[in-house]
Amino acid sequence: MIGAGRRGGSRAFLSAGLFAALALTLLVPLAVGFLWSLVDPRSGWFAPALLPGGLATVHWERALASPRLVGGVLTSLFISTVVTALSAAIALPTAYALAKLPFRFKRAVEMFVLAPLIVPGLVVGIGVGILFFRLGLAHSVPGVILVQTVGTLPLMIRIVAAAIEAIPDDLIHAARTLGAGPVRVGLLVVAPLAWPGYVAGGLLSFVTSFEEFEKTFIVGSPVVQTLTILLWQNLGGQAIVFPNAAVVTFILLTPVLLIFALGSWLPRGEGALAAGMGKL
Amino acid sequence: MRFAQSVSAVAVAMMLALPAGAFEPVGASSFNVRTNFDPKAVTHQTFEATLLGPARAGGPVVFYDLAESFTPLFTEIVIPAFERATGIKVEYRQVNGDQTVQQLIAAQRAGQPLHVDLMWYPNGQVRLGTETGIIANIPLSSVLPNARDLDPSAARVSRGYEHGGTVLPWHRNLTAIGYDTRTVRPERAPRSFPDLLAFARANPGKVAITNPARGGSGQGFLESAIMAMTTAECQARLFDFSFGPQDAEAWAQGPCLAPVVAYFRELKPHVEFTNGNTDTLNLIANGVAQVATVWEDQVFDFIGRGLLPPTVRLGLLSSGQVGDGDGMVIPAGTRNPAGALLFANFLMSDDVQVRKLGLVGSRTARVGVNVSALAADVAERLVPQDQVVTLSRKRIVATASAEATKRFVADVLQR
Amino acid sequence: MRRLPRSLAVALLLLPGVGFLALFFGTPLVLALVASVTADGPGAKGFTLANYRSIFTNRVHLEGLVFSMYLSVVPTLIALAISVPLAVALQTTFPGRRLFRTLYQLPLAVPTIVAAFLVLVLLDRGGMISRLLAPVGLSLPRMVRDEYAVGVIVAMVWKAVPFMTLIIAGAVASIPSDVTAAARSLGATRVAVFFWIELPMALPGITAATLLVFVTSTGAFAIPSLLGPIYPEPLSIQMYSYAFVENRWGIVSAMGSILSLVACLVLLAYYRLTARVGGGGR
Amino acid sequence: MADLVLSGLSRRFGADFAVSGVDLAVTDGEAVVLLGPSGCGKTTVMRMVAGIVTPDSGTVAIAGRDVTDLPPERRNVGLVFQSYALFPHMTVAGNVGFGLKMRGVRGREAADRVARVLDLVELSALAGRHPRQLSGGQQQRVALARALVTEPDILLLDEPLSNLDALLREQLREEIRALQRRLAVTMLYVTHDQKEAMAVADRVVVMSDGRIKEVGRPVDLYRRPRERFTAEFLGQTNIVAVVASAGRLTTAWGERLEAEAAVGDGPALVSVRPEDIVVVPDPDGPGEIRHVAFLGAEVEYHVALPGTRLRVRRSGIAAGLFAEGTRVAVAMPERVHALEARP
Repeated sequence: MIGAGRRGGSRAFLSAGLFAALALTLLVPLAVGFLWSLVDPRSGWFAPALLPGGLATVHWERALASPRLVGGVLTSLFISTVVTALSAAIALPTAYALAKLPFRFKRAVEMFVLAPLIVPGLVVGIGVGILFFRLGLAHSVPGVILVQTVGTLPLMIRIVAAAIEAIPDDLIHAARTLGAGPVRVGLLVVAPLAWPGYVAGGLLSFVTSFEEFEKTFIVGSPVVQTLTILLWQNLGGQAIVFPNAAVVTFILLTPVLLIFALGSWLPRGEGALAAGMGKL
Repeated sequence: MRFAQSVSAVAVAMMLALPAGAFEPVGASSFNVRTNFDPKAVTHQTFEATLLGPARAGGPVVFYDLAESFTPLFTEIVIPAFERATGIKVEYRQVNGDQTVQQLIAAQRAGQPLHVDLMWYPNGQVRLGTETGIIANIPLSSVLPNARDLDPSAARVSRGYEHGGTVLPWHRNLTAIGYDTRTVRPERAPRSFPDLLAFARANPGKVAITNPARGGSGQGFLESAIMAMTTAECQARLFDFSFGPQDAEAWAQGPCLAPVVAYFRELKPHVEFTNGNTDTLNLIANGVAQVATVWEDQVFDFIGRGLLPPTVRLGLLSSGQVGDGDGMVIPAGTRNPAGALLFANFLMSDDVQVRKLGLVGSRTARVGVNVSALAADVAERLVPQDQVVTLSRKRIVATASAEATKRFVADVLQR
Repeated sequence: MRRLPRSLAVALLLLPGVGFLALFFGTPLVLALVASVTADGPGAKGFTLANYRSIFTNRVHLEGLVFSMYLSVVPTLIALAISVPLAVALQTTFPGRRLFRTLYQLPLAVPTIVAAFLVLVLLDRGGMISRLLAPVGLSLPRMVRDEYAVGVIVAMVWKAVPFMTLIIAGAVASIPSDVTAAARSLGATRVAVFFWIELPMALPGITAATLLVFVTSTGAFAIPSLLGPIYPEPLSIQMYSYAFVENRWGIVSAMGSILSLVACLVLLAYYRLTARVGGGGR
Repeated sequence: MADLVLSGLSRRFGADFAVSGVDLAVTDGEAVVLLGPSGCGKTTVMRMVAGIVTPDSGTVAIAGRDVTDLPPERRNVGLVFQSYALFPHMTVAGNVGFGLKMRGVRGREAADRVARVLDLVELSALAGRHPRQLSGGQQQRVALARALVTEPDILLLDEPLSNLDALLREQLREEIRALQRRLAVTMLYVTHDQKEAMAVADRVVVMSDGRIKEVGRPVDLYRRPRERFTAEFLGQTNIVAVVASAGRLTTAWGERLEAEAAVGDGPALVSVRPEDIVVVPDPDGPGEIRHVAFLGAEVEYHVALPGTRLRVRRSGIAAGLFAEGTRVAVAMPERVHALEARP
């Protein structure tokens, strides 16, 4: 609302500057990446050429025909969906207790819930890897789901707890006086009112799971092959192959973009996210 | 494919042949794999007849591939052909070799073996794999009919470690010097270590060396330097499989490597060390590196896929350069050893061995395979045959190589 | 139905979340801690501090630790310097604001490996930017595999800025508009409001975002592995090669414990800082 | 100290006018209250004076200087909010000293001025506290001190008392009035509470639907409103339909009244305050008490008359408390005020 003059003016400059920065840091890199996915292997793309010698869709065709890649997409989507749902289900009671009930050692519980975000993923992955061998969970989709949930559950608990904190106690008390037991209050009052938290936490969990690399790599690879694992194989693990990496990159970005489009249509998610992560 | 015919040919032969040369466990009194066939009954003659039935009963063969560039060869050519010929499914997975070895060890310790039947196995880890018992003690080199004409230097030794044939040398490769003829005429390409230093001084930043800690083309380069610069006394045990980690550490920290360290220190300010084999190749493609340490098969493959300019050529330094190749092993936890044996044998067939050279530049360890029929434009992507004959060397023991790499990191990179 | 005792009710509510984390996070961490003080190598058994000692005596390890810290601190500070003004700018209305607010978050969902890939394609010697600059006679300094790890920092900042901005923008948005208006009416310019009002009031959010980015950077593996200098190698990469090439899990666990310890220290510093800033009352 | 002139101020939010064509002149040292129901645009007017909202058209002039395009920090106004808007991360002294710091006043001088103004609002003892350690009334005093310390040309108060309880509200409004008189600062004060408006204002500006309805001294607006809206918004009143004929007004039940000012012949409306009407029990009277509400110091009766219903207030119960159903005679004041509007 604050403006140094009649409305308009400097805001156009701000807008132009921000979008220019966005184009330079996001659009240009992605465009160059996309060009790499279209390089014709017969002519290549070598310095000092500014554009590939020829364009071809052969990398895309090969990728889309590859059962490994299609399998990777399905595996990734499945794991991320289950991880998100699992986190959401586990988070509700704990988030409620943290948000609404006084108890001793609350600070300690809060810090413990935070800890998986603080300890580097590589360390968690290696530790969990050792454990999962003993439990027979290594190299299995359930194992990957569990280890990824270690990373997403803290996010979900914190964000949902912040959303529940914002629910007036009176509403919960009113529901109790109207005859709802604790479980029904949770399902019929708290969960629906905490939905902005679920939206934000769900989006963040899904995306975190979808792009997770270190823990999945250590616990699941090579049997469980998510998209990021496949990407690593084309980029770093054994070889850096730009065209293949570019194709996998854009296949990976497609669902992510869909999720984002969805997220931007769901209001208030951002506020809930900030409330959850804004103070640790 | 010729394979289908060979199956029936062998079947006919089997009826006539007598059992000969039964197969025995390596380095132990019993096999460390569970088999649903009698190993004693498997000979070159009875091979397929004995194994086809148990292999088909054993379910799909799970195959781990550690190389990025071989994926199309496996998934589009070799595996479909094998499946057509035998009716046995192969589940293909691309893996990180070193990581998988650790997983096999961990799985073995936990008593929950990882399900993998045949694995392309990193040759630097053969000692560890043998000592921890994750490699099946089946002498593949002598069991497989198609391995009967292996180069003796490759059949039982991998990077100086004598494994007794448990590792099948299905792939041979050379570390080499690559140069881009757009900027370096072939006669000006460095042919010796002093040449290379002079070239780097004259063209700062134009030589790319793979960090020996991050890629075999760099580690091979380091080994070649050791072979070229150290005394005979220092090299005495470099092909001795009993050269353990402690021995290697003492050797690497001792005076032997001083000239090598001195050479690399001189080289260091003028060259760019890279983060891996393909990182180096991308620097050539970017027009930055004119001369670089490379693997022969990767250069061959990258040119074929339009990832390197076709102007890149290969050569070996006059003091010799080392080469080797990761081999196939059957992990001890296999659930279908019969299928694994059949697939491994198929990989060693003439046809597969020839095609992999033409497709991905992977040489063969079989002396009886005729590879002279390569087209000229394909052959020029490889190291010239005369240099292969005179200048290729075996790699030194992996323990020595690893310790030399540590010395390199501490005394060359760290300063 | 009788009412549950309050403490039992709390315990039951906490059980799913805390129990899950205790089982799949706490236990592995304890296992790693035990492994870090257990002797390595075939047949070796028993308690040892050799793993920790080697981190602080072996120069390759020590410089790796220092480099890990460098790769945590520098990207975090740079991302902070970009995110805070950006978060404030996002509070004003401007044409296309809604679109911008969706798009700028995109790197949040892009895997770190992709960030590394894009930097490699653009900023490596002979990469896209070099090729664009070459005709006008300009050349880019070495930004990939360079000793200051510029490429690593660029990739990490690229990834961190949206995350930080999102959290900080939320914190800034929760400052009542009356408060900033009051400051303006008292003579504070737009810039003064930023430094005196918005920055301190959004501090809990800012420090939280800083902390999370710091920790993510500490454990980063893929980006420095692809873009970093060949020496020193951050502990994350050394951990990887000790684990998967050399089979020395003791030192891997010790390095992991050290990194976790650093993260915990930073967390404690965070609590001290926010307690002081927010202090003075209940 | 300065005068304030608003001319033709308009501002839309979306498609709706929040403020439309507001003209107002406030003289130096005057206390003017903007009064109106919520959503009438009074706060928007104040925010345009402060520079927080930019007008679409029109100008704001302070001390003869056009400030329409100046940012808030260059207008030298003091602003007090309903929400207090104290800086939570600063102490009381820090809050009060903020404006001085922004003006480059530091050190001793700043400290002295902060101390003086804290003394003025009687908060010297709490200078080191943080806002959240203070009560609502104390917080609002800090906000007032913060707005006054820079000696603003105009003091702007936006519903400053609405978050306080009734007792505190009355007390603080007296303090604000006294301070404004003492410092002779020009004041623009926004409220929806008519009592507060009349207690604080030299002049009251009644607003509705983004426009100014009527401006005047509190007593004039109360006694002699031109508009029915003003009459009804400023306290309770009875709007009675009458018929005017040659200056005489006749009610529906036949009572004859005299108009204060000339009224054209025909139907008209008059505003009669409940406290100006007298009822006495009379079995033959035209009215009947339908409802009685005992309010302590006063009693309110709802009296049904032919064609209308009157609200009547009597102070005390000396004359007795009439029961519901009592028939009464009604005495209107002799002279009544006719509204401009006609039925």
